[in-house]
Amino acid sequence: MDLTWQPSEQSFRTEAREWLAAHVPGPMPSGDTREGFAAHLEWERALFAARWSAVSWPKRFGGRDATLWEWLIFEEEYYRAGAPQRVTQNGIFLLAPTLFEFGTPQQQERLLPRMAAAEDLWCQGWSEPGAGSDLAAVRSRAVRDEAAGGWLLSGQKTWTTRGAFCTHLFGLFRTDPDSARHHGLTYFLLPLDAPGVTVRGFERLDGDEGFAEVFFDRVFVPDQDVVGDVDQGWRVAMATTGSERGLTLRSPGRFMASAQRLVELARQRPSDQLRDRVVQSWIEAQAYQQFTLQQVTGIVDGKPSGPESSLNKIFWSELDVRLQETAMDLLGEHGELDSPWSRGFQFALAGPIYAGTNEVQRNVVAERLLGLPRV
Amino acid sequence: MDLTWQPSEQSFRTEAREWLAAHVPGPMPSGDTREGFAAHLEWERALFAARWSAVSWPKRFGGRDATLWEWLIFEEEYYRAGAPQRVTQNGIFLLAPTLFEFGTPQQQERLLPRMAAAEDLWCQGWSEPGAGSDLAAVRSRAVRDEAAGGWLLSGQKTWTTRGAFCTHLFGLFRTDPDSARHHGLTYFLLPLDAPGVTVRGFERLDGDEGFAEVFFDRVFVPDQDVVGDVDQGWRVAMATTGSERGLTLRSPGRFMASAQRLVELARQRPSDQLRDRVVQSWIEAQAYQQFTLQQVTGIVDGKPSGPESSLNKIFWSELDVRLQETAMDLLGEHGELDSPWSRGFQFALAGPIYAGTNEVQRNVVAERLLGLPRV
Amino acid sequence: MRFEVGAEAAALRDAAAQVLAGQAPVAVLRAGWPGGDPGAPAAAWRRVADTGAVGALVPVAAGGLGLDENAVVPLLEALGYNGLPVPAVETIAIGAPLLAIAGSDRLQGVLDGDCQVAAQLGDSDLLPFGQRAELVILRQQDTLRVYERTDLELTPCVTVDGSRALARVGQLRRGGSTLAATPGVVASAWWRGVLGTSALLVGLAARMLELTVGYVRQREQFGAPVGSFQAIKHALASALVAVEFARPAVLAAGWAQAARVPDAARQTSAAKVLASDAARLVARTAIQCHGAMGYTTEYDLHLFAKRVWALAPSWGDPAWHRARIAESLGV
Amino acid sequence: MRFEVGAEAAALRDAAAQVLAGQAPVAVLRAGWPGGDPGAPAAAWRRVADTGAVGALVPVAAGGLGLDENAVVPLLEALGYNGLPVPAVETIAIGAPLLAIAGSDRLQGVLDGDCQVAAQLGDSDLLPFGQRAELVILRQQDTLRVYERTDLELTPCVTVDGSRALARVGQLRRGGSTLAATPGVVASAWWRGVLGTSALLVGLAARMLELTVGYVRQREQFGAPVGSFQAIKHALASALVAVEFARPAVLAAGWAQAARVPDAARQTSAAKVLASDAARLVARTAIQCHGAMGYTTEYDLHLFAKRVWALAPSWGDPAWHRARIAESLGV
Repeated sequence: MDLTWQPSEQSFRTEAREWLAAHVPGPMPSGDTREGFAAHLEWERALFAARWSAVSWPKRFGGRDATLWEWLIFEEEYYRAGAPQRVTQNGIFLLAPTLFEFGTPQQQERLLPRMAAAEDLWCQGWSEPGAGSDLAAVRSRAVRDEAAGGWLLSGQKTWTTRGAFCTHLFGLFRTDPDSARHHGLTYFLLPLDAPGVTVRGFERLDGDEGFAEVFFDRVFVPDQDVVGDVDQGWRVAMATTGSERGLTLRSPGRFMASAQRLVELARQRPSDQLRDRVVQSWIEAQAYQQFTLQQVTGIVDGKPSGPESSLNKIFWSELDVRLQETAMDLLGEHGELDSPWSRGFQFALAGPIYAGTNEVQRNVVAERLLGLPRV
Repeated sequence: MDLTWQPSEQSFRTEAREWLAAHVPGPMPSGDTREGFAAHLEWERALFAARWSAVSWPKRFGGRDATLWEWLIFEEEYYRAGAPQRVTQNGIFLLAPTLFEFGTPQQQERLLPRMAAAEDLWCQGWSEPGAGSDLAAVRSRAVRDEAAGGWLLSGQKTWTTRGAFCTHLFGLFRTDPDSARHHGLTYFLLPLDAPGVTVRGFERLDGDEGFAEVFFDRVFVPDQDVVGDVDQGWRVAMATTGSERGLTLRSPGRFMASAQRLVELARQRPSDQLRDRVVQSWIEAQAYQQFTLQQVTGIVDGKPSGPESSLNKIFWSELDVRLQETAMDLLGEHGELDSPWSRGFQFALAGPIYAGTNEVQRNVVAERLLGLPRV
Repeated sequence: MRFEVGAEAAALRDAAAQVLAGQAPVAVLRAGWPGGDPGAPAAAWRRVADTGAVGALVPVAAGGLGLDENAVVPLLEALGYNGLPVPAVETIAIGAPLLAIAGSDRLQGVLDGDCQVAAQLGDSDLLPFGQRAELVILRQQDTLRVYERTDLELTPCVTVDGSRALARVGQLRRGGSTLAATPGVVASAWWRGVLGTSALLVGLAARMLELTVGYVRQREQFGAPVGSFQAIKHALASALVAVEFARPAVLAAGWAQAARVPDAARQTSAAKVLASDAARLVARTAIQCHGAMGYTTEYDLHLFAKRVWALAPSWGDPAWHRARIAESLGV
Repeated sequence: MRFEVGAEAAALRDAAAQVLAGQAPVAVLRAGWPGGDPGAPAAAWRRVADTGAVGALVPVAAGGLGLDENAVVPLLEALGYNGLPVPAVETIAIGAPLLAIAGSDRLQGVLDGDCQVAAQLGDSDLLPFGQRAELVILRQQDTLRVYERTDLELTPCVTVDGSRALARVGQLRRGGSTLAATPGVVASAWWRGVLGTSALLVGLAARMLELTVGYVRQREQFGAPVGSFQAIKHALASALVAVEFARPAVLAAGWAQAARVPDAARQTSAAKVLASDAARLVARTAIQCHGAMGYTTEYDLHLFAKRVWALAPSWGDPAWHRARIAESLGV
């Protein structure tokens, strides 16, 4: 056990903290609204200019070659500074890990720098109507166009976060018409302005137009925009849902910062009855940090984090709900006013649903970590 | 809505309260231990002598023809007075309702007065090894002995509460060897000193020898001790499990008295941090009372209480656990000492298990009250 | 002893529920949100008033039905179930009976449903429906005063439930007249507000549960209806338990108020705790069981969940009511 | 930054675990109950001592292993997992290191496992293992004193966990000698006790979870393994989450104590809260998942559950530790 940071890590932290202190903008509208998205894009470009947009990437793609530890430190500082949400996160945190693992060098060169620079803005096309958590229930299809050297995509995706504002989409389509479930799927990339694509935004619980439905009518995608092998899309996609569920999407810094803000709220609005719940949220945020440090030590040692990432997902999403509920209770009657807290509360309720519902995650934990029988 | 009691009910309450105040004995060992059982039998006989042992039964069987309302009042007074547990409860509250519904007049005349007088002490033979909540998984069998006019019972029952101290057993045996699950079962009554019966007591969590295994080796039971029709035992038994799960086993008086004792404990050991949980237990005990009053109004009007009794079971058993846990937390380090509270806590943990686990009860609620699909 | 909704109360509830089902579909609820036509819920409220519901607590001689709190609870549960964005508790349980006692000439408009009443009887400066209600009742120390809305300084607020028409009440107040100055009358108005809000919460919980049961029965995932998974079954069973045990507590509190029993306030506090907690549990469960569908504003669930989040902390949040009960129990 | 049990600590833990698995099967745990042979757990403890475990915190020069709290946490987790009824925390984390500092001639017997140490450093008059341990450490104001058991007035108590050998300490105390009088030393002894108890709780939780998983995999109900029902799966998944997030918190608190970081006490409080709550959750879940089987004393589960119910409120219950954290956070 050695829970101290190296001098190099400490200076990385100092650099990040100082840059953020100097550059983090004031409150801006939510990045999941049309006006807010533009403001967030400006912020993303400022991040990129200072090489903070994707710290763990190689320098040649716009990153800093940061270690996993440094990435954790950056996230801690980012949330501590109250910096804006990352509207680029679906690209940087979900698609990019897939490209690093399955993409061709050409795809990496072509796509990653533009992604880091927030020039291409990626959304994911996972869920389809009638199939939310059941990612394998893909009915959207891709038909081979041998002459043109590509595929024609048709069908519909939904629950596409920020789909109305993004420029590109990655997703699974059924390339083998006789296949079922997770067989015969292929992982495609496409621009949303391609002929045949229609995007329709709709509102989330918190009133932001943060979701979209995307319709595909014989949209041509050339072979160079297939990731991994044809019909192997499920295996390719699982790499990103793993990282979505686990470490990369929800680093501890976020919850430590939320817990700290909750503590500050409780100091302003002291409540004998709610004190223990405030403390509990603080305890849980620390526990999530310690769990993560243990997990990252394993990853650094080359132990892959498989179904264990379901433990992360369950813990952070439910900790977040309890934390935000406590904040709402501290606010009492004023909780119904639109505020960062009331928005945070509503946003937290999505945590146990997206990226695999917590019901599915608990199945995974029970079956794959505890070895309980599937049937 | 009229939540006042009639003058006749008020005088019934006064009579019960005065009698109990004069007769309730001091602390005695648990009725689920061998020595305690004897002391409890004395109390049962005192109750019977004053016609309080089965107030809702007809007078000719030893009761008072009390209404369901009066029965609720009696229970309230009984628990408020801190009177002993009822070691006769499996007979009076589980078997008797079945006999009233399915028993012949001869069976009623023969069995009920001795039951009210605590001369015959009944235990139930429901669960079998390898099948706890799954009451239909009966493997114990009864083979026809036409010549002798009866049946020969073989097999094993377990988790028989107070089986080591009782004199008689009621239970289900498979009379149709080709049947499965809840078909082909018959409801039998037998004395535990019948040739071929072996009883072995074993310890519960709280250290009392409150459970028994009962072994049957070609035990003869005459036709007169079959309740209801042959092969119809499931239907007959469900009548008593309904009353076990529902109203009769756990009247609100018990929880109102527990909540009151918890309030007294909290006054002695004030805790800012536990106060809300004490209050919550009190609130829930009141809610259980009000729910029951609403339910009894329906029953009095002839609306049968079917799957609704699963709501009772879930609520009282979980309320009881929360209440007892709160008491243990109030006691802190002293909670580990043997005391009525620490025994009550351990006993409460059985609540969500026996009489149909709360998992089974929630299935019933979901499928039969909410109409969710079975498969 | 009879624990059941009486015949008159049931008739009133059923009449109101029937009108609401016909006149206030979800489109009318949505019209109460910013950008919608507030005339739509106002029109539906007039149809509710046609049943006599607004005058439930007003003496027959004053043009009301002359009923008591036993009738108000089921009525407000039906209004909660429907979700019509109007100050139903404030108008029915507080405004109408107090205007009747005061012999106000505004009573008739209230009974006819032409005039809605907003009220803030606590210490907050937030006034639900303050952007819309024609009359406003405010507490000043131990007195209740009634104002024309136009005589107050009211600043609209953006809220999670956009149909609450919430306003912040400024210090400047013109006109107004005293509506109640007897401590007992002021206190019982508060407790009727708590009671009525509890009834709304039970109705909202029942509605969300019904929506969710309908959804999970037809929605398929992994080749089976979502409602056939045990995790969903158990979550919804727990939600039903919460609702079924909150409802009698609210009815009993209504009876206790009507019968003026000594612990009516304590019973009402218990009812508010149970109803608030049940409704919040159901909201949370409903959203989870709907998956991503529960997380959109195109689907109706959010209309009811957001109302719950507004009402549960109002009229004394569960912590406040628990603290009152603790005090009365001496713990 | 490396968050993992170091090689020496892992070796000690594994050695102790191996000895315990061989020398302290459940029959030895049962022997610690009234009517059993207390010599059996005592003999097993001597075999544990053979690994050097008792001297984990004792300097090499004094005959110990010269390790720190980073090694004590995994060791005590293994002891908790095994369930041997001995004052392991008191002897390893408090008695041995303090006797070493004091240069006591009783140290060797303690290191050899011949002499167990009971301790009460809080305000309670209850002394776990006071019926059996040869030495007793008691706090008097800001001083720790050590007594021969026979010099104290000790009244045996009946407890839920019958193997706790609990005694009530009377006022009459003969002999004894001062073991520590520096506030910092006394305080750090207390916090090591809290830490060690947290580690025991994590081990107990892991054991109960393992027992339960084994049971539900083979036990059938309604024609299928109990462990195939989603309600059981989800309950056990939640139990695993609780254990897996408590364990790193306890390890981190051990590191914080060893590294003497300023908020070591607060981290230890957090660890105790998480470990206590996790262990109680697992106990409850384990009993429920076992059905009636979990409710008997013939089956082993109760041995571990009852230990949890004794340890969770000891060394500061979760409420006490939360209150300390609240104070330090200024809420």
